[in-house]
Amino acid sequence: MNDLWDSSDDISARREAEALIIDVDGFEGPLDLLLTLSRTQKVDLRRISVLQLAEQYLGFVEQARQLRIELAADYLVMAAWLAYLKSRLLLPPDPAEDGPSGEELAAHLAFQLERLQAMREAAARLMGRDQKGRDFFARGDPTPLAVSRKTVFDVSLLDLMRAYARLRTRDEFRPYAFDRTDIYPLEAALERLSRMVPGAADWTSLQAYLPEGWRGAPARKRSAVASTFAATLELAKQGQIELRQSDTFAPLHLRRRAGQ
Amino acid sequence: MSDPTRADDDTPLFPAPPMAEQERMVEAILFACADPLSAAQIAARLPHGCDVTEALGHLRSRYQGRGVNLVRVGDGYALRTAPDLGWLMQSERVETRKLSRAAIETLAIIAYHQPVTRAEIEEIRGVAVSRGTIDQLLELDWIRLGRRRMTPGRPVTFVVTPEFLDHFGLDSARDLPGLKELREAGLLDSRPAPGAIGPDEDDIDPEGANIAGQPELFED
Amino acid sequence: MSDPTRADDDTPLFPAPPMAEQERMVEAILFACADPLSAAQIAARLPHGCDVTEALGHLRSRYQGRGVNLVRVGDGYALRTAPDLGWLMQSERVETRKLSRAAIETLAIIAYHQPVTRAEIEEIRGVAVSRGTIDQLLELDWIRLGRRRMTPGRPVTFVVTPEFLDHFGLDSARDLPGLKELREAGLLDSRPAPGAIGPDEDDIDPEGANIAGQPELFED
Repeated sequence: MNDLWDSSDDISARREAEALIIDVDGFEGPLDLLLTLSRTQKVDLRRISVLQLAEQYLGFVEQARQLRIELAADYLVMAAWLAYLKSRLLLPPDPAEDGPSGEELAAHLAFQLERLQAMREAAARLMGRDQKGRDFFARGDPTPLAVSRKTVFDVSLLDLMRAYARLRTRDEFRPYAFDRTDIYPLEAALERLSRMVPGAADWTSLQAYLPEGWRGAPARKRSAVASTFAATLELAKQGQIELRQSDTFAPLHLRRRAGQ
Repeated sequence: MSDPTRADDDTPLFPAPPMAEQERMVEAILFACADPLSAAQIAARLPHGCDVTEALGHLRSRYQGRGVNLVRVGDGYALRTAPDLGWLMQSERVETRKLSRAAIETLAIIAYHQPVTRAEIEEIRGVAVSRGTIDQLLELDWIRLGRRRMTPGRPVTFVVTPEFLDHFGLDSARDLPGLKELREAGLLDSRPAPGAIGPDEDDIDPEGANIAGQPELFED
Repeated sequence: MSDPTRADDDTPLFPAPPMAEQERMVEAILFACADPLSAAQIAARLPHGCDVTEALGHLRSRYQGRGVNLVRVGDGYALRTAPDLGWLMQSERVETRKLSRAAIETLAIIAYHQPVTRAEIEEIRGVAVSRGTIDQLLELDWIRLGRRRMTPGRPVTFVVTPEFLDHFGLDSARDLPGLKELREAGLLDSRPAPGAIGPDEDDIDPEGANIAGQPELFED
């Protein structure tokens, strides 16, 4: 009975080995290949014979070479490393040589294989879990969150007061002369004086020609004097009147030009 | 008489699941499905022998008064958020913008001079007031129409609203500071023109009277 | 101490709605949303003073054993159909692109070893990780970039996302199947090859801390 099972195992093992060769492209690197080879030992990965595994791997590479199967470089690097490991495991340790022992290297390889195997199982368990959209489902018709836009205007009481203040004092910035009530315009003086010239046969003080209401308050009088004086200059230039002043700052006199 | 909502149970291979289980199934289907399903469509998904109508009835009462309800949509059924909770699915995105200078000035004039006509606003601003500016202020609920003026053409007037007072933290429009106070607060950088007889108080006071004698401002 | 799941109720303007009403509201919000929402996100939509944690607790028991369940996903909550009823939703099934063996293994390594660098993934698998594999996982939104390692070259690390947890129905990365056993067996240790200069030793946190103390996984 046992023999029967053993022989069938042999067959499946041989088949597996053949499959390994043919499917070499299907391996995810030398570690994956090593993991697959380690299964033929049919022991827990913790009790695996790394030496045997190294031999299996080297045998595989040799077979591949005979079948003229091109192996990727990393498979060959692994083969070289395993050959070295094998020698470290078989030969008595060289006291002169530094570095890790063969056993340490072997233990690490076993750890790597076990870890890879563990990750593979974890991946399988993960994928075996209930998955969203396959085994459980989210709401099929989610209500999108309605976003309403609200505009808030950033305006403070201060802004409001400033705006009002700006408006109410805008006139104060304007240089409009006619807003000022104490100005006697040149045009008015000229017009008034022109009207009075025909009656001015004798020398008369400029003061006499100042308009009513502009002779009292100093500001008003100043303005009236200035405008009237300017008007006399203009009329003198036109040849309508003559001007006379006896001394600097003395009163100014005017009369109609003789012959006019 | 065949009932399309009932899978044919003449010769059931397996007994139908218990009603509680049928209810769970209908619940899951309606939850996951994007569209309302008719009773027949639900039945088609359930094991044979299920009574969709009964399961729907149980489900409907189970969701009665909950945040989610079982509703009939056309000849289908669907789970929907309870109508009174629709506001939870709203989010407001607040955007802060500056108010245009024209709008601020117009608003200020209305606040200080209310009730004020458009023509009066234009006279104070010295430029025309665009319809858009008034509309914007109306929309913000900061101004509203006041009484018509008893003058030729009976122009409408504008007054500020309680919302305006609320926004600007005022108890009443009377609380708005006068020009004199603005000046004292350094908000006016210009000095009064030489010779000008302090127009401030004169200007402001009548407005104060306007507001005081304007009962319509806070009506309704 | 502020509890982000509780709207601040120091000086509530209005009393919080009754708990039954809060539960309805949370139910409606979770029902409307396809993605998990954190307690804080839910609280943000509720009136002030609501106790989201308590409402979620009530809701969870209410949906216990129903066709739809309240599940925890990372630090979020979501309503999902009961896993045993998946077969009813054939037509809702989303066919995901079949993942390559490399992608599945890479995903598992990231989930169990996170945060993990590409070099570490390659060390575990014994083979180079193709750009396409990482891209595919990033595109599925199952992994994302974590913090850079504070080692020469400052390599980026990869961590899994809340979407990963949601997809695989995991409460948190701590609930990955077999995590405890793997850790106890030392299979999540970063064990440098003997003789190799191990720059990794210092910078890889003890793997317990990798996951439990991975704040970036659940941040924001």
